[in-house]
Amino acid sequence: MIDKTVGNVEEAVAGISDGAAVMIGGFGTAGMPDELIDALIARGVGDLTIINNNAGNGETGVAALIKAGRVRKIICSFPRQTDSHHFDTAYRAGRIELELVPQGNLAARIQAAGAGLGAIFTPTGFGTLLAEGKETRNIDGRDHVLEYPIHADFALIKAHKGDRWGNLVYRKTARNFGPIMAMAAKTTIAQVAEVVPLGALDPETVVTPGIFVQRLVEIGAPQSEKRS
Amino acid sequence: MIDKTVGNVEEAVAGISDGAAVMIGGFGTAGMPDELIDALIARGVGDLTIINNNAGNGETGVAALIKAGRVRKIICSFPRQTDSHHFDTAYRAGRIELELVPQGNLAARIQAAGAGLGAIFTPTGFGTLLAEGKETRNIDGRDHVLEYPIHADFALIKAHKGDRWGNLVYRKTARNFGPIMAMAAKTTIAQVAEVVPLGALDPETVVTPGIFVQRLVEIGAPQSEKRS
Amino acid sequence: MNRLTRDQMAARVAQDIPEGAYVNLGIGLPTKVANYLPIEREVFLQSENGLLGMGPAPAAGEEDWELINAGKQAVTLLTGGCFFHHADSFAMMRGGHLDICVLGAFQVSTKGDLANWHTGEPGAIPAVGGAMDLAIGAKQTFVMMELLTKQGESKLVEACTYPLTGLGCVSRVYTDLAIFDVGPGGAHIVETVEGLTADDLRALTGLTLG
Amino acid sequence: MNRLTRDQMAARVAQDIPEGAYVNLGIGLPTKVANYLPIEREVFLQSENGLLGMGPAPAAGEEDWELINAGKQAVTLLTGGCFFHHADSFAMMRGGHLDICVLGAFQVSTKGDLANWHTGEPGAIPAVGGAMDLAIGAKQTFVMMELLTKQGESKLVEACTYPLTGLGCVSRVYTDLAIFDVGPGGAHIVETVEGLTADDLRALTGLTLG
Repeated sequence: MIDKTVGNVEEAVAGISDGAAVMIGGFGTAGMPDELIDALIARGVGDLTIINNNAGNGETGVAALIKAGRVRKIICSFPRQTDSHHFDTAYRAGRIELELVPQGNLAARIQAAGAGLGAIFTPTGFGTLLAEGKETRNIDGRDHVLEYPIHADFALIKAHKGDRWGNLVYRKTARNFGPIMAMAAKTTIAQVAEVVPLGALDPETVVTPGIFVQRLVEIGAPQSEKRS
Repeated sequence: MIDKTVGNVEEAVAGISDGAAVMIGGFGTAGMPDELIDALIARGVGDLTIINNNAGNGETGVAALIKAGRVRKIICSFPRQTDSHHFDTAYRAGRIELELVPQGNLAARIQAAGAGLGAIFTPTGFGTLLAEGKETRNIDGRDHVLEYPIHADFALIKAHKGDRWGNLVYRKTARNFGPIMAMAAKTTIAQVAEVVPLGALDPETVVTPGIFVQRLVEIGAPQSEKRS
Repeated sequence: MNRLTRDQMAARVAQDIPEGAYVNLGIGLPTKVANYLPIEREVFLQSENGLLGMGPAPAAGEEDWELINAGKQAVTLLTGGCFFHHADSFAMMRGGHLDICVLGAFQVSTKGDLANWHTGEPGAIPAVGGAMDLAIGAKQTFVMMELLTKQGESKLVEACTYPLTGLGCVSRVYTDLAIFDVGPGGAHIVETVEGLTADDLRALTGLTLG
Repeated sequence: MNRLTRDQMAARVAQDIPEGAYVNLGIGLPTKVANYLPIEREVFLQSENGLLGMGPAPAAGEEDWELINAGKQAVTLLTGGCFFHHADSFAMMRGGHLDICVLGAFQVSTKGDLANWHTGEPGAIPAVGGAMDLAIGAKQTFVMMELLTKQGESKLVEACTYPLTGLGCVSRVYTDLAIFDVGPGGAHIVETVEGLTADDLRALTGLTLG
């Protein structure tokens, strides 16, 4: 019998090692898998490349990971926010490398990785600083930039419910990057509010099929919901 | 008040004219919008370019459209089947042009059109007859073929339920190409078994958001289900 | 001369958004446009973090922090709205499915180039978010901004000096003093506030305005 | 010599599919493999027309023609299975998420090239379906075929003469006479049926077999 659920967050993040590329779901704090990140911090690994939309908010989640000095590089679209002080400090001190990617290209590159495409021509960013040095091409009268997929060793995501096969559903706008990161990482680890019995999720409404999820762990009352 | 529902199939296919590129959902007969196709035949337009996975089965749907002599070109992955005699006849008589596309590239090219990408490098088909003359590139040690998006003027699809804003849900494997064709066509026309009141579809489980659907028509008991 | 307040600007933009339009309102000033869309006019607001059919802010105490907009403010979902993931959301945008996108700007050129993501100052931490996707994705991109900086310099310019967000992507610019159509043919005045002439605008901006 | 029947071949392939594997079984002979997966072994069958967790055929009269497999036969969905659209389905495949794909073939080369979509005969109407995606997508591609044609020619060849489906994509070939590993290092015999030696196979195929 296949059961992808694990008993605690320590088991969930087992195997993540120094230098890993780790996708982390969430847009701001919505969909941020705080408990998995805390476990990653407790695990003590560093030199990580993090792929997330932002570069941390306040004191939790990705911000805590940066504060703890575990992040060598971050690939994101929107690092600078009113509450991104841990990133700001690390960045100004030259302790963290930043690859800034327009949000739609970030999503498309993650999706391309999950779908096994080699590269995509996207119109976004053409003619801007963020396309400097990149291959471009005019296709059907429109200028495009060639962008490559973003793969990762691990994805840490937050979903609403999951079953032992790894099927997931999400909640409202906490869905955001979860489904595409699950497809793009070699090992996807999901924290869910509830593990439900096989068959409890309607097969028509599963958002992430279990094939994209390797481990899941139930977190009854996530920090991000307590904060709200 | 926005109401995308129309009263009958004639209204649904209004505006489709000679020479149009028309995507038609369905994999075999599952998801085939037979009633919309019948209305298209009745409309009397021809010289159409049809994008579908197959080239018609038996006497209904795309097969009927081909039999009626309305199709100039078909873009599909799997034309030759035991019951594709109308296509076979037209093809052997030189009355229909065939662009054969591997099924995954067909899906990816339709999705790329909907997503506004200029082109994609895909590994599928490299080194085969179907990639002859196409640009190729080795990316990260893997050979790829450059493939372009497939756009269409219209998409005719079959969904299970829809509401007046055009939100759709599908039924089982009749989903197939519906969601991506809806995104790739300028005008998407859906036939649904039932039009439900706004709010009756769970916002978490809508598969095709209404933005991708311009018209929908209720067909109580579709032919394809009667056949079963 | 009756300079428009920011709320008046938002109300003016709202006038030009027809029923049935699919619209993304950028962070900041554009967000105010939602307040001036009449309730009886069905307009579909998209937020790039994965929702279509965005409703107004919830009552205090009713916030659900998993139901937010791109500015990370708590919002609601209208009956008939729905959720989707980030790739589908940006496909919606990049694929030309939105009718109108309304953005703020540092500068817009008379040809429709947009600069709204980065001041280019040394030491500034750049953050682009969805700006570049929004700029080029919708069928029409509107900009809302004050026409002049605090120093009195025109933000409608011959050529942007700030780093670009997108090339030739803006079609219309709503300001506190006038509305302009911009594009390959240069900038044209659509309307001005009471008491302001086309020549006044030419003097303020230093531009050839049609 | 105990030539395997098609059912015995299917049973032999099934032995090599471990619990938890995500597997696509091609149309025709590979479909039979499902019949030999023990019920207690949880294996996830994918069908490229948009389902994962495919179950056996329904009882006669219980068919739902909107629940079919890639061969357009009526199937069922296991508890825990789910549906998705075609682009997601082929992302699953092309993205390397499937562990094993089992395909039929006209020819396989010792380097692992596959020919299974087109005879190349003049006048034949070509149809590729998902063959090219399946061939290159899974972590491992297995082929099932009779080793020899009716004319006694080996279908395991030095180089395919039929039009290719994919280059270097096959890792293992299950036949009625032997199992081979194929790849950059050429073909190696994994096992043979009782009474058949490696030299017999070399004679039958005309190949250098490791």
